[in-house]
Amino acid sequence: MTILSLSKALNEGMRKAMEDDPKVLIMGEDVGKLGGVFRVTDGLQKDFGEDRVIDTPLAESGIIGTAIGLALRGYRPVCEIQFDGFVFPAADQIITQLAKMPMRSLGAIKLPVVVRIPCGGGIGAVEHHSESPEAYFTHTAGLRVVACSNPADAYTMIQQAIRSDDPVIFFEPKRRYWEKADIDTADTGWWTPLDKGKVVRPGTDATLVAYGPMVKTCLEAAKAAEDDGRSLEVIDLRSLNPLDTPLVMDSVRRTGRVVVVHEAPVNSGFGAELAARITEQCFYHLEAPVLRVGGFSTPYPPSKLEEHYLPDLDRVLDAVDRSFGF
Amino acid sequence: MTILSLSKALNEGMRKAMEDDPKVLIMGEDVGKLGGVFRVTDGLQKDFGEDRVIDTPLAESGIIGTAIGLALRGYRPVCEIQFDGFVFPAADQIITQLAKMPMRSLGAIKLPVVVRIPCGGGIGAVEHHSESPEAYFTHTAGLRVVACSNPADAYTMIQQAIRSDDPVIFFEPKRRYWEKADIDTADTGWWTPLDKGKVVRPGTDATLVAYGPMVKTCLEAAKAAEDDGRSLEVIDLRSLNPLDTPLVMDSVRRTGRVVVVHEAPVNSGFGAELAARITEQCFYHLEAPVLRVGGFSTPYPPSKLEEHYLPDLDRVLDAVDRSFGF
Amino acid sequence: MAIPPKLAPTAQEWHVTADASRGAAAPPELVQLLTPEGERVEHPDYDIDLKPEEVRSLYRDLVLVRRIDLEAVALQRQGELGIWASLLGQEAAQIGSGRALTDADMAFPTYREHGVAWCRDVDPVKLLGLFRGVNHGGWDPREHNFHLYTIVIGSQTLHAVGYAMGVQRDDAPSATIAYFGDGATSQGDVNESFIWASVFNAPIVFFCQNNQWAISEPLEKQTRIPLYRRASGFGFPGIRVDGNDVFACLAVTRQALKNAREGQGPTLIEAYTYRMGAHTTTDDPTRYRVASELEAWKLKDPIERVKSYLFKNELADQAFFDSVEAEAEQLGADLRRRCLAMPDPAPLDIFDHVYAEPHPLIDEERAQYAAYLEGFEQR
Amino acid sequence: MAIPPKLAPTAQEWHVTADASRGAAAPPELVQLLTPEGERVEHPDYDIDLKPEEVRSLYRDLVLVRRIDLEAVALQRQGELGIWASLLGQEAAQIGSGRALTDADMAFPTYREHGVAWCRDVDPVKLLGLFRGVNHGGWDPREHNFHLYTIVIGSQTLHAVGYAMGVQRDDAPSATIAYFGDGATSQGDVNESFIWASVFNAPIVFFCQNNQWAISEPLEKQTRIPLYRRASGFGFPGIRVDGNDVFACLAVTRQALKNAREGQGPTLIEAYTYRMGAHTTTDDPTRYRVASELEAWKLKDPIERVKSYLFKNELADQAFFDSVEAEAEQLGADLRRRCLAMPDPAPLDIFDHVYAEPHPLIDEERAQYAAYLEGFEQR
Ligand SMILES: Cc1ncc(C[n+]2csc(CCOP(=O)(O)OP(=O)(O)O)c2C)c(N)n1
Ligand SMILES: Cc1ncc(C[n+]2csc(CCOP(=O)(O)OP(=O)(O)O)c2C)c(N)n1
Ligand SMILES: [Mg+2]
Ligand SMILES: [Mg+2]
Repeated sequence: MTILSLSKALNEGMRKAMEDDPKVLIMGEDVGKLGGVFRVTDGLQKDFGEDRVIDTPLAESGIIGTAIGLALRGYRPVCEIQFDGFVFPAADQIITQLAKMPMRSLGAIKLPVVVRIPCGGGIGAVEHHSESPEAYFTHTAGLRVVACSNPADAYTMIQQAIRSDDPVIFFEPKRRYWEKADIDTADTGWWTPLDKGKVVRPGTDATLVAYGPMVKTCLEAAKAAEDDGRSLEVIDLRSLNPLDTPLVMDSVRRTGRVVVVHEAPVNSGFGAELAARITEQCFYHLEAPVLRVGGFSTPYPPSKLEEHYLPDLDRVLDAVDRSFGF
Repeated sequence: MTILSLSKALNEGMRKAMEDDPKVLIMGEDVGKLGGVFRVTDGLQKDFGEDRVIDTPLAESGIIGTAIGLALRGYRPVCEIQFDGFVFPAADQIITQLAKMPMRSLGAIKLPVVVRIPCGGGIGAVEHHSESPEAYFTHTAGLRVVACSNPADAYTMIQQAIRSDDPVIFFEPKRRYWEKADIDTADTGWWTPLDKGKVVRPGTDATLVAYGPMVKTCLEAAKAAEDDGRSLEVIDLRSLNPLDTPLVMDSVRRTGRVVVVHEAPVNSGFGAELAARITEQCFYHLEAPVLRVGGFSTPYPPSKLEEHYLPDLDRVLDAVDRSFGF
Repeated sequence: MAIPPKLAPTAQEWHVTADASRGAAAPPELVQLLTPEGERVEHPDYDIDLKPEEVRSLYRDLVLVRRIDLEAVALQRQGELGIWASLLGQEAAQIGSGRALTDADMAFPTYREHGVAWCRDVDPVKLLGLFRGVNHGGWDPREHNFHLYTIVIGSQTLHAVGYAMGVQRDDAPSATIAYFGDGATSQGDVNESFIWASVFNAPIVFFCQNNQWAISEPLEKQTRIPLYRRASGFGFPGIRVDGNDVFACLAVTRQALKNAREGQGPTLIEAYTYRMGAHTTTDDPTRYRVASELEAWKLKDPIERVKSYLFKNELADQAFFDSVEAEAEQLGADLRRRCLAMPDPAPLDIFDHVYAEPHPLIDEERAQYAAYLEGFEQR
Repeated sequence: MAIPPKLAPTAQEWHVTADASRGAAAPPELVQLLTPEGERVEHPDYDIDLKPEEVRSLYRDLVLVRRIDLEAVALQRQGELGIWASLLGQEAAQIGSGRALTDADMAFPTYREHGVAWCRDVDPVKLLGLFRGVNHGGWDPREHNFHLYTIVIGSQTLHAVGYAMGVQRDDAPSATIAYFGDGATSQGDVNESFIWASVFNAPIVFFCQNNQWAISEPLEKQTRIPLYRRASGFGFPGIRVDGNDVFACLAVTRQALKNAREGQGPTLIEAYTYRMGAHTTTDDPTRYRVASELEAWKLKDPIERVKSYLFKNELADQAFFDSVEAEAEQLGADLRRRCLAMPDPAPLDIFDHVYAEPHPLIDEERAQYAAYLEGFEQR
């Protein structure tokens, strides 16, 4: 067992993937000597060289576009987008090319490209550094979209993402980068496939559904609720596309109440899909509508206000209360 | 009264706006002499000159980026994106700049920019020419998102969009461009504000919620259902952000059953937001879950298959049946 | 360095028309080896030694791809294709550059490179799939080292550079060529691809067919200087070639590919040509361009000049021309027949190949839709 | 035109290092009017006639903006700012270009143009809002003809060109200047802005502060030729100026702005300078650059050379320098005090200014959140 932070777990996972397969490349802005602004690629260029850990020109469309070309040549590029808010210059390459080229080719082409995106707020950053753009990608057919929430998953999921023959948008909860856990890197949890979620805390009265940074928040909320005598089940989705529908529906059928939590704006956010799908499949099991807790329908605010924008324990529990109030 | 096609109604609406306000500009690829590939800007350059109807270099980010600059200088640019699938190179300028700059400036800046997007399928086109990207924009706070469905609305809504001090993403249902209606251009329907929807066919048994090209499909479905003795109410949302919540909820409370219809993939589509919101607000009025009819979780297929991908009367009625089956 | 003095235009005059050479006169910097009249000319830096059978073979290519194109236009008119992007006028640019490629080289086309596809042995009927609406891309790019058609303007140039970076990493002796149009040069992606190529010294050739128009927009809407000069801003060579001269296109592309393979990095080739037809079959060029321009360019036809050359130098006789003509007719008829015989895709194909690995939502939707369709059949 | 012969590197050698001049030696094409030693030098194309009080005023600007910057760095260290992007080393580039602007000219900055902001009379405390997290942009751009800071690299260059196109349409006698870094030149947007500017002959100056680094990436990761040459690929003049020489920056920018105003279209100015500090306060440059580079650039300090010049030519005495120093101290202390006094925004401010016109969903969320907060207070 080794104690690893989430960022170090990703680093070790990538290192393992690079050792296992010489076709795996890392590319992005400042991923080389600097090791990325969050040090997630720290030391990899030193050990694998400049041909496998590529500091690119400063242009996100170029990063994804050339990664597609490298994948066409048989490589498995892992691209880093420096911050969530800077993925948009690459939107065209991701949405019209990366997602659609395999189908365009009738399966002749596989694009094993991973797009790593540090995401979410809570670190006191300036504008464009705290976004949660997952819904733009869950709506884009052809992509897999996953989010890790803890070091152990980070270590395994990044390797699974790299091994996947599909393009994977890989969200990393940046405010959890420094959280540590004791990991058995020999026993890497491959038994949970990349597209499966996990019940991270069992409960009976209501279900909290979350992913990425909000999993911890939900676990805290569930703990607090326990003192009030409420048993909350917490699901870490891990995969947003595809969704682990059986896991979610099974929980909802047991509890009858659901609160979905994410940082992105609620309006047209991924929580809408969850709420709609849960309601379609569990209509008669629901004691209350699926409630959503998330960002407001505003741009991410200046950091002095982010604690108000970001769902926290209280807002989650408030929603649970409202659910019970139905 | 004049008989106008939807595309001509837009053309006349823009002409009116340009006459009313010398700051209104048209810009885009091929909007000048050609009048746009759908002729929506036909004749405008001839009458208003090359300084007001600007054929731009071939780059969508450039179109939106320079439109923002022109708006900062006091102009009101109306940008044409040639086809729905080509809006993505402009995603960054729309999402990080156009949508957020007014708030960034604490209100000092207004960006009255209209982004016209011919959208949707059904015209037998090749890849990237039949997309319905509305959900990418409804999730982007700071934008207004509207969709017209008929010539009269097209004529009025484009003028309202141009007059709005907020950025407006304006969807035009390309397969309805050639449909005609008798319009009273003197009586322009300003009494329905841009952000209000309309009940376009009253009914009592279930509500069909649609916008843009699917409004006509829903009206046809409602007509067909009448023969089966079912009275379907049809709502044309017109505005997706903001949503005319009172109108929708009032209908749902009366009918208790809802089918939401759009061309975009159901997964994480705008219908998810509608379903989630309706369920939150009308939980006890719903006899069945809100059902969604839309595109599959795949890229838009080759045109020989588009009739299967696009919701049609039968698929809408199938969903209505399923709703009654609950 | 001084800013070059320039007459200040008045505020009304800032619509710059920089390249007034679009008409008949050839611009000065053009590499040409065969005049429109079919005369061989020398060029100090480029020359090519073609055996008679090679010239005949190029001629045959030119005629056959024009025939394929004509047939596709006709098929579209008759409703058998939804749309078609004609290469008429651009045959020499495509055959010249396409024949410069070795088997190991990789090509990234736009949607108009039917001539290059021909050189890459892609069965012409496979080109029709996209335009007939039966698929989005009907061949296996790996089989032909010819990527799928790309519709989103310019995006393939980045794929090409990435591919070339892979070739570098493989230490393979091959080059990559990226095709794009004059309009495409305005896209951010194309300029980013120049930057990547130059910074990584990638083994790539950028082949820009400047056919003078991006749908209705003339070249002046994209640039105020000749396009080949764009490369100088990025630190690699740019060169303008007579795009209607198949010899010159072959020679210049061959050299650029060789340089790329030998580690000398990227080259931008601007093939100066003309789109003789409409942008696509749905376009109406009479709305935006004058007939005289077309007339001037007709005199520069890429096929006629090779024919003249073969004739004048007695490298081919009438029997040869007739046989090529007959072959073209045969090819056209064959293409038509096989187009009509193309099977329509099945409804459930919609769900195929979206992902390489299993995806439960796709499976669910496929099953639901299959059940739905069955329900209909049972009614 | 021949492809320039070049030694073919082996496959391992394609990591090109083109611009090895980043160290001490000044590259040849540089416009310089004041040497690092404070000697005035002549330049055939650029000269400037500055009165003593103008030079003293520039000196004062340089010192004061450095002081503002130092104070902000200190405030960040003490937790009063979340982050700060220091302009250390780039004072001359910013003051030189900023002082070249007339009131009617419009400037579009990145996030580092504190010196330009100073020239545009933006109260320094307003610069801190973004970095302290109390707002995203604290001044009214129209009041100062100085746009808000832009963080998304390069996107402001298109806004600037659009603005300049508006100026053209207004027939107004003013120019627009767009600031960006060396890294930004790789973004599609910046290259598109060059295209727009050139095609529309827009009255704009592109002012690139090449401070040699984009966070940890040296210039070679963005280009293999000097950046000012990029402009030639787009058909407008590019010029490299000593970015640590405030006289030269002033002269060159003034001329470029004048040309723009007079209808001669865009100019790219590359101000060759150096980022003396970290990228931002969260960065650790020791991870990626060597100390000797910094030492070499210290000798080119933009303030020292003006001081030497003033001294040597007896244009200022110690009392003057002392008074500027005192003023700087005062400014620093004042900035600190006013930073600490900045009011925190109120929670419900989140909902303000998202739309210019009423928006029911925003109103609903505001009301709900207000009620939620009230519920807490009542507990
Ligand atoms: C990103 C994008 N924007 C717009 C279009 C629509 N469009 C298709 S072809 C074309 C013109 C392309 O001109 P050019 O690059 O010169 O190529 P040509 O068609 O002349 O071969 C345009 C604007 C597109 N396909 N992709
Ligand atoms: C689109 C985008 N991608 C990435 C970033 C992260 N980032 C911030 S500054 C920077 C480097 C910028 O370098 P340069 O343009 O040289 O300006 P400098 O910071 O040196 O002044 C990067 C990569 C960003 N802000 N925007
Ligand atoms: Mg063209
Ligand atoms: Mg820099």
